[in-house]
Formats: sequence, C-alpha cells, structure tokens
Amino acid sequence: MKLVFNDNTSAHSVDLSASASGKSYRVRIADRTTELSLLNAENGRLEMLVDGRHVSAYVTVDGEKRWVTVNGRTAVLTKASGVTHKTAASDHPGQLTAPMPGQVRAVNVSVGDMVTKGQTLLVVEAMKMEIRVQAPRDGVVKRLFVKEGQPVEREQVLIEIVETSER
Amino acid sequence: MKLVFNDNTSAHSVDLSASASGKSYRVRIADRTTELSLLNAENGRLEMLVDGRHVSAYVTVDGEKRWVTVNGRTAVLTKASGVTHKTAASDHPGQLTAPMPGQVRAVNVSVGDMVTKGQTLLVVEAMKMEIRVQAPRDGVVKRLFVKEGQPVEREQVLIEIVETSER
Amino acid sequence: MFSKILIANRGEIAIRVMRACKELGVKTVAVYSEADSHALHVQFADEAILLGASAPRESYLNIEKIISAAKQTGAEAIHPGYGFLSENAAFADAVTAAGLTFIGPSASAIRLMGDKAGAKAMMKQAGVPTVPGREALGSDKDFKKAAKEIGYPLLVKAAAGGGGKGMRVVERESELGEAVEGARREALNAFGDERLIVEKYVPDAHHIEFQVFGDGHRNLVHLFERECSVQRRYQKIVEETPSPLLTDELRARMGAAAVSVANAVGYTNAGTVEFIVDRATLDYYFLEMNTRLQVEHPVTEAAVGLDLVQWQIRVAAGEVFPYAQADLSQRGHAIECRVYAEDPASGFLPSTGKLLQYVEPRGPGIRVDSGFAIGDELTHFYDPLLAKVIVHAEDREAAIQRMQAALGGYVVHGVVTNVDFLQDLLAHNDFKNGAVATRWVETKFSWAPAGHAFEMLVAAALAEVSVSSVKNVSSVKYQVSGSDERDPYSPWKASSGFRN
Amino acid sequence: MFSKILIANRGEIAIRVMRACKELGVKTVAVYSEADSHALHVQFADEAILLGASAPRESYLNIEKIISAAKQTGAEAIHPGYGFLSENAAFADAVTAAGLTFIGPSASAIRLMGDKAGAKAMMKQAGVPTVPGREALGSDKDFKKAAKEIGYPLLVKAAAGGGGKGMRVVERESELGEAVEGARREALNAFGDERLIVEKYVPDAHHIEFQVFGDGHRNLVHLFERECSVQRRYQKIVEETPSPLLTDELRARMGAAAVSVANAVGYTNAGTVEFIVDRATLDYYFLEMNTRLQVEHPVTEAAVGLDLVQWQIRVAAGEVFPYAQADLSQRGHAIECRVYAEDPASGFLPSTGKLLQYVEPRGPGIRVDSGFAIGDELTHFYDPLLAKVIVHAEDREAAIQRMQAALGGYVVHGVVTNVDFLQDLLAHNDFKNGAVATRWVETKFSWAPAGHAFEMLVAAALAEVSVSSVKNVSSVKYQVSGSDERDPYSPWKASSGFRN
Repeated sequence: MKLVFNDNTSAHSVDLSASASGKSYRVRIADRTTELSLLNAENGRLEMLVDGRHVSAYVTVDGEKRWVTVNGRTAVLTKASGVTHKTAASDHPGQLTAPMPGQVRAVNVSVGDMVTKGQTLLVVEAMKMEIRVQAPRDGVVKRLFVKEGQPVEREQVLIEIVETSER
Repeated sequence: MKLVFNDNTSAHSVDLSASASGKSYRVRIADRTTELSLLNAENGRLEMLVDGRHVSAYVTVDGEKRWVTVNGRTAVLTKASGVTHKTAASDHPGQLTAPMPGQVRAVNVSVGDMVTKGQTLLVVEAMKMEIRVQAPRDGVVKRLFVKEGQPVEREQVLIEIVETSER
Repeated sequence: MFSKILIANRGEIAIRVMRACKELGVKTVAVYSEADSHALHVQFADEAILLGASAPRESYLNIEKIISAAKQTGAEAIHPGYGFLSENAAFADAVTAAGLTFIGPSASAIRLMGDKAGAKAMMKQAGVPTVPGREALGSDKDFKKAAKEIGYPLLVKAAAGGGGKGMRVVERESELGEAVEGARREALNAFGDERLIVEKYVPDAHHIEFQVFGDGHRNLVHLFERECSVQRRYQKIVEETPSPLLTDELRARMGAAAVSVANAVGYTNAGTVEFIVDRATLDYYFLEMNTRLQVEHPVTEAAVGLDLVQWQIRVAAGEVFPYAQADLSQRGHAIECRVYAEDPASGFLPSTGKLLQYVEPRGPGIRVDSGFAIGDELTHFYDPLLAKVIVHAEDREAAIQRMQAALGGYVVHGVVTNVDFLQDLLAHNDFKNGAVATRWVETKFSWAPAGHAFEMLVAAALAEVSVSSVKNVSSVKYQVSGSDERDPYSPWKASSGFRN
Repeated sequence: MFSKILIANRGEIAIRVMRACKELGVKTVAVYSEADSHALHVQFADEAILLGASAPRESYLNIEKIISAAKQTGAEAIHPGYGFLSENAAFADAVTAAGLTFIGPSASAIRLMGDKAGAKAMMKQAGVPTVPGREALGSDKDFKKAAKEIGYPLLVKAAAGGGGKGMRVVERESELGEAVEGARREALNAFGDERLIVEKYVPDAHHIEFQVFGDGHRNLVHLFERECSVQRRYQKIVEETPSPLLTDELRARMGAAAVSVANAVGYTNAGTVEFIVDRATLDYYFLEMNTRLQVEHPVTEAAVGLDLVQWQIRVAAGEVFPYAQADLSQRGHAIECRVYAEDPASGFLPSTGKLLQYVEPRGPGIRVDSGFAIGDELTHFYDPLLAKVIVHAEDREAAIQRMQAALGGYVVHGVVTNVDFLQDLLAHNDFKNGAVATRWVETKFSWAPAGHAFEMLVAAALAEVSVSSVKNVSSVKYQVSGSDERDPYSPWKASSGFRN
C-alpha cells in the first residue's frame, strides 16, 4: 500500500505492507525500512512498536488532513489525493486492487451504481484491520471482481470504476 | 412508555411520554409528574432540564443494569425485564407496539426469522431519539406490520413474535 | 456568604470561578451566547441564561442583559472574570445600582486606574517611580533639554499613539533631531496629531507585576510578584513566580510600592500592579494597575498557597482577609503557560476550528485550567485562549522539567496551537537563565516548527489501515445537522448518535 | 543520575514513579503480567517486559524474572513501589547482587524492621516509647502482677495471634481471670498455642505516622506526620496532614522519636515510622516502621512541597538531600481519599469488573493518582485500589470542602466503589471535629447507601429513548474477542473497531 503525505515543504512517500510473518507491518519511507507492530488502537490513539521501541501516537483523520502527535509534537500532514489503492501494474486506471492480502468484509455497491469520489466501495479486512476501498473519482461501477467473504491476494483487482460516459 | 427499575429494596415505575408541545418529555414516578428536556447526550452523559433545574447525569447500560450517577452519587438500578414495549391494550402478548409517535427507521428482521430475547427487531425514531424495539423472549417473527420509513402512532402494533411451537 | 453568584464570563475563567463557588457552597449561574450553547461553562453551572447572539456586544458585553439575568435567577453577586466587563466602571456601577454585589474593586478605583495617563501622574505624585518622560514639547530646544534630563537611550513617540506607530528609539543626542522629525511625520499621518512625548527607553525590560489583595476592613497586602516577560505581540504567554530577576531586597521594595499604589485609590479585592524593570540597573517603574483577577493568578495561588478566587468572593461578602504581610511567603516555583489556538509559524494568527482530539496532561504538581472539550468549536468571536497549564515544583529547574513533561502530554487536534512553540521556548537557554525580556520573542527567538518525525509518517500511514480505530471527523457522534440553533433547550438539539 | 529505571509494580504507583522519571529525564521500563497487557502503566513506559501469568507469584512477586527484565533492558535501578516486593529484603539483596541499585533502604534495614517483635524490642532499647506489655506469663499471679504494672484497661491476646482471635479487653482487675481463661481457650483453638501476652489497651487510638527521609551522606530528617486513623478492616482509607490531634510540641517530640527510630537502623531513602497515639492522654507508642514509599505519600508532598519520589531516585543515585530539619515546614492542609473498588454496603468486599464509565475530578488543588482507564478490567488478582484523590488547601475546612467537590465529580461505572461512602464519611461531624479513632468506622459510623434520587430514575428512563447516546457495553469498541491473550504484541490483538 503506497501512500503520499505532504507537509508544508515536500511530499513523503510511505510504503506499508504486511511482513512475511504476517504478525507485523513493514514500512518504507525514503531509504529507511522498519518493522512495526500495532499494539492497540482506540479513540484516536495508536500504540506501536517501532524497531522494538514503544511509540504512542494520536492520529485524527480530518478530510485529507492528518493531525498527528508523537512525543508531544504535533504535525498536520495532508494525504495526497492521487494515491488510491490502484496498482501500478494495472493498465486500467479505474481498477482498484487489494493493498494487502486479506478477506473482503463488505461490498457496498453493485454493478451499475453511480459512485462519488471518496465513497467507500468495499471493505477488505487484513491483519484484523479494516481497509476501506474508496472511489478515486465520481463514476459508475463497471465490474465487481469479488464478493463478501472472499479471500484476496495483494494487488488482486477488486472493482472497476469508469466515468459515466464510458458506461 | 412504561418502565420499571428495581433498586435493592423495591420496584419503581416510570412513565415517560412526549409532552403535548412535542418539545420536551413528561415523566411520572409515583405521585410526582415532571416536565423535562434533554439538552444533550453524548459519551454516556445526559444533560437535562428537570423542572427548570439543570441536571447532569451519567448513565451506563450494562445488560439489564443501569449505572446512574447524579450529583456525585451512584446507584445501580435494574431494568425489570417484563417491560418491553407491549401495550396493555393488546391481547396478544407477542405484539410489540410503538412507545411514542415516530417513524420506523430500521426493520432488522423478516417474517419467519428466529429471534432471541433482547435482539433488536426494529428501530423507531421519535423526537430525534432512537428507540430499539427488542424481542421480549426467544421466538419467531409471525407478522410485521410496518416497514422502514413508515410513520407510526403511539401504541400502534409493529411486530408480532410467537413461540417457536406456535408457528 | 452569598447563596448564588452569576459569572459574567465564559471559557476557563468561568469554570475556575464556578469551582470556587462549589467549594464555598454557593450556587452558580452561567450566562452564554448562542455560540456557547453547549460550552462547558454552561454545563458546569447550576443554571444558565442565554444572553444573545455570538458577538460579544450582544452577549458578554451587554450590561443590561447580564444584570437582568442576575435578577431573574436571584443571584446576589456578579463575578466578572477577566476581559469583557471586568474593568468597566459603568458595569460595576450598574451592578451596585441593581442592588447586587460586584466581586471586584470599587467602580471609582476601576475608573481612576482606567485613565492610564492620570494614573501614572497620580502615582508619580504618590512617590512611586514611573517611566521618566516629558510632554507638551515644541521646539528642538525643548526636546534637547528634556532628553538631557531623562538621559539616553530614550523613546520618542506619538502622544496620541499606540501600536508602535510614530515611535523611535534614540541612542544619542546626534540622532535626536532626525528622530523627532520622523516621528512627528508618522504621528500626523497615523493619528492626525503631531504631538510627541519623550520617554526613557528601557532596552532590556522585564515585565514584573505584583498581586495585591485588600478587604473591606483596611487590610491590604501584596502576594508577591509574577514575572511576565515572555510576550508575543505585547501579550503574555508564560508567567512565573518568583521572578528570576528580583533580589529579596528589591522584591520587598517593589511589593511596598505596589501596596502604596493600591492604597492610593483605596483598593479592595484582587488587583495587579504592573512594573517595568530595567535588567541592567534593576530600576523599576510603575506601568499600570489592572483592577481585576489576572489570567495568570494561578502561579500566585500555587506559590503563596491561597485560593485567590475564593478570597475574592469571601471579601466581597464582607469577610476579613486574615493574613498580614508577614504571614505570607512564597514556596517553590510556579510557571504558567498559556495554550493558545494560534499559529506561531504564521505570526501567531488565531486558529479556529473544531476540537477533534483533546487530551490534557495530568500528574503531581500539574494544574490545567480549561474551558473546552472534544467537539467544541473555537470561533473568531472570542479570545483564542484554549487553556492554561500551571506547574508547581520545588525550584525553577524542577518546574521547567515538570512543564516540559506536561506540555509533552498535551494533545490538540483540529486547531493549531502554540504547544510545540512553548516546548521549544522553555528549552531555550535564555529562558533557562531567566534572561528573557519583553521583546525577546520578536527579536531573539526565531522559531520554526520542527519537521515531522519519521514516526509521524508511520502513524499517519497506519491510520489508513485502521480507519475506524482513529478519530474520523465524519463519524463524530455528536454532530447534529439541521438543528434549531436558536433554541439550545430544544430536544431536537439533543444528541442523536444513531445518525452515525 | 540513572539513565533507565525499571518499575517493579503496576497501577497508580507505577505511573507515579514513571512521571517522576520522565521529569528527571530517566527512561522507564514497565513490567507486567498477562492480565495487565493493556494496562496504562505499560502504555506509559518507554519499554515493557511481560513477566508471566496474572497471579502475582508468576509476575510481580517473581524476583528472578524482574531482575532478568532489568538486565535485558539495561535498566540500572529498580523502584519497587509499595506492596509486592517493596519490603522484601531478599529482593533488595538480589537487586544489589545483580549489580543494580535498589531504590529504597538497605536490605539490612528492611530485614531489621521486618521482624516486628524484634523491631519493637530494639526501639524500646533505644528509648522510643512502645506499647507496654508483658510476655511469657504463666500463673494467674503473673497476669495480675503484669496487669498492675501496665495499668487498666488492657488487652489480653494470643502471643501467636492476629485478626482479633483470642483477644480480650479487660477494664478492671475483677474481669482479668475470666478474660485470661477465655483468651487462652480461644488461642489454643485458633493457633494451637495457648501462650498469651498482656498489653496496654488504647481505647481511642489515633494512627499517626511520620515520614522520614535519609540520604547516603548521613542526612536524616522527618517530613512531619500523617494522620491515618480513618480505617476499615485495619486498612487506611483517608489520610491527612497536619494531624488535627497533634500540638506543635508533640509533633516535634514525635518527629524526633521517628528520626531516632530511623537512625537506629542506619536508614536511608523514604520510610515511615508508625505510632499509636492515645487521644485521652496524648501518649504515643512506636508501632512499626514501613521501609518503603507509602500509599499516602502525596499528602506529605503537598504539605511539605517536595517530590518524594524524585528524591527517592536522586538519593539512590548518590545525591545529597539538601534540607536540614529547620528548612522544612508544613503549609496548608492536605487530605487523601483512597478510592477502592469495593462495596462498603457489603463489608467492603472487593468488587471486580470492567470500567464502563470513568471520569476523574479536576480543579485547582486536586490531584488524582490513578492507573486505570475506561475499558480496563479490575480483577481479583490485585489490590482493589482504583485511585487516590489528594487535595491541598489553605486549611482543614477548605480541604474538606475541596475533597467533597472532588469526590462529587468522580464517576465510576462497572465496579462498585467507596466514593459515596467517602463523601458521607467526610461530611460526618466526628470527621469534621478530627475525632476519628482507628475503630471508628466499625464501631461508630453505620453507613448505608442513600436511596436513589428521583433524578436517577429520570435519567435511567431517558437512557431508554437515547440508547445510542449513552454508554452501552455491548457496543464498546475496543472489545476484541478471539484474540491471542498470550502475546500482547500480536497485531491480532490490535483494536478492530469494525467489529462493532
């Protein structure tokens, strides 16, 4: 799962994936790759083990903004809007893929539905976390490749959204 | 809406209804009848105006138990289980009625469904409050009298639950 | 003692006063504007009265409505807090005229001290040092003579002035002529009034104020000083006591001067005498007197061991203040940081918005006076003060460490605050050394937010895969749309979590 | 100073110690049992090590595992808190043998004071008053002689005794024979040992203890007293300082006696010398010395103005304690109430369960030391202490008012607490008059919970129509089922709000 966050000065690319053991995450930011576990997350507070150190963080999702507090310092990051969960391998820009191996927990739309940008289309559960697959733009559901309960592989295509005119 | 709460020593009957103006509630407990408004309710805290006085209360629903704190004092009340929202007027003990005028917001079951005691069958919205109509016992949905979005009158029969053998 | 008090204020100070009332067994009446319908100070009170629209003049500055609220609820006294009507003599008069007690000094004391030039002249008369200066100067010769008497460096400024317009620092006589000419031109442009005054310029000025307290029985003492030199845009952001600058001898002299100032106007209740102290010479000059409770009163409470607000109420009710000067002393060290909803990286511009996450620090020796909770909206109508963090510890070093730990535990999302700025300020060597003068923030402390840490990006990324576990504004439960904003007591305004 | 400290405890005291470390710039290591995987003290630490199963002997009492955790994390010192291993000399020895520093007194001081009979004999030797008594009595004549020497009323009790078994109060000589016979019979039945001792009986006994503090440089002072007479089941529930019973003269004498006691064993670090004081005569008797930090240490911190835990760490690191006895004084009045998860209406039986709602009081002069948060489970494995509320105010009356306001703002749902009980206790005239002796709760304070108020029924009824707005346990978000309880760091344990 590739994400880009902007602060005041520059864009930062974050690559988050499940580790081989399936018990933790691997995160790559610039040249630094780190193993981490999420110990607990509730009420906007995340407890993580980052390289074995205990880190508490507060994160608030506010539209595209991310208010983040770590070690008593607060930053406002902006999630870059281009980075929905589409695979680089896919030639179809409207095809959305699974960011990590998991299971489809919910399918909120049917083929032919009109969807709006940001709308949650499917929910994939991975590592007991919920990933909301959201529409990257306004459009129509052209094809659905998965159904509820189905296990999915990383980068497996889940759904295809096309512009209204393409239908 | 008639409710009974038990404390350690005795049972207390509470009759709660919308006031004529529709802007507040009327509550009758023993001989005392009071007008009250609910100003705010969040995170387990209720702000009320009772006879014009401002009262803050914390209420936690814990199964049939109600943990209630008012003015720094805490009591544990038990909601008597006999008092589901069935009308006294109804001869059918399995017929559940609307406790106050409102609108059906959700119907969670279909005719023929097996239901268990305490399961939420329908949700009625009244005065912007949500009332969960729950199964008074295990059984089967025999009839459904309302559908989602439908306005209902006070004491209107909503659903009928029968014992499994009656089906 | 009163049986019921109306608090004519909002936010943290309204709640502070109500806590004092609760401990004294006094019922409380809150007043509020439409913007504050769900504010904590309204929930905290025994009764609450809506004053009117959100603009202060329709609500918190509306004397008539406030007095009518007091009459309606049977309140016997009014506590004005700070700001709003707290230094308004007409308000104090109106409260008294309505047969109620104003919890503060007499209207005449407020009036006398409210005339800043008159107060300065009066204090000079009474033998209290004031900043040397000359008015009504015409010719170049007048200026030169005055300058010689006062001594360099000096300040040439517009008599009608304010905000730094028409103000010149003059280091030596050779610069005087040009400075006067320039200042005169600027003064004329800015105020349509070319009159100038010349004043001694204190380059490394500390702002040190003394808390005074009097009852209605001729007892009047000072409760020691507060060092308030850490300022931005001429507003205090960090206050402490004892001052790292004062010696015991100077403290005693300035304390006695503060009592003289208060005595000169027959002062009762809590007040503050502000001085400028020249760091180089330790000369001090009367600046003005604030005839009300101060934002920074908690550091005095911590160090002196008295509850100032309870005593305000008690002496207003006629009680005797039982401590003589010799009974009073400072213990340990107390610091207050004002947490503002403002952006230090953008000229301290106020930041508005909704509090999406809000966690206050806790721990031994940490006090947080605040008036807001998660979900509250910070609007442009009112002061951007979010909270005050006050610590008390054995000595200054321990107090700074404690404040650092406290600020590090403060979490505010939804509005930008100065919390990170304050942490860096407290860590600065100049602050550690007590060497901060009033212009230090503007002239010596160039601050920029630290870049985000690696862990921040990690946390932001993890939030994407655990969306429902983090605060997500769109699912905040208590947001009610379509409610009737005008009637806070409408049940339609009540929470409806099921909309989630 | 140490760079890293392991805290061998849990709950509020672990967090209290970690706060002190944070302010001193020392890293912290938490240890925890399986039941405490998500406990606040684990979240609060820089690192955390799982010790083992929930039973204390598998975790918080397991010396080997704790020392191995310290070695593994590179901690240089261990703070034992109170309870668990804090007064275990073998633990102190093991810590030292491992090359680490034990934050507390020497193992030998712990050992000497741990032998209660030996300590009493030693203190008698050192000239400190102890409760007069006689042992090794055989014939009726022996008893009569001993009784005459001690004076009536007296206590006949089993030498092997404890828990009130085989104990008789004898008011006059005529009752002695029968009492000895009965006590002997009961002692034999209960302990298989018919030996008896005779002791002076103090009918109206106050429990008054003195905090002592020593460094490794022969400085040893007392930090005044704590009055701890409000007890239930021989455990303190309310503590305060100053004691309403002591005169300045008696305080000075008892303080000096406490210092003698500590000096007799070469005491260093924080310790407490407990005395019984006869209210009628003001005679005092050494009871025992607790060789550790006390639960009620915050009242001393408030009144004396020192951070005891920081000083524990500092003197353990070799620093000099810089205050002589004459430098120290008490200011104002401090009270602590222990909030227990227990039911005062059912013989103070511990109450277990999950914290469904939890709101702590706040305000000037109010400190809450706690170790739990909403969602935490209170189990039968550990002490039912939920939190301590400490207030500090100008005088005793103001402190009581402040404590009443604080307790009135405490909300705990999910487990029954003693908060209502404490409020009624503080409102009792005997408490107001400082006339509470150690058996007062059992013998004079008959408490029953007040009937529920009208508003409580109203609130419970309203909750039915706004279900989703109130706390509903079945929808608590962080309940995760099917998780792997053994590995708290498993991501499968992480929150999954979407199950809701």
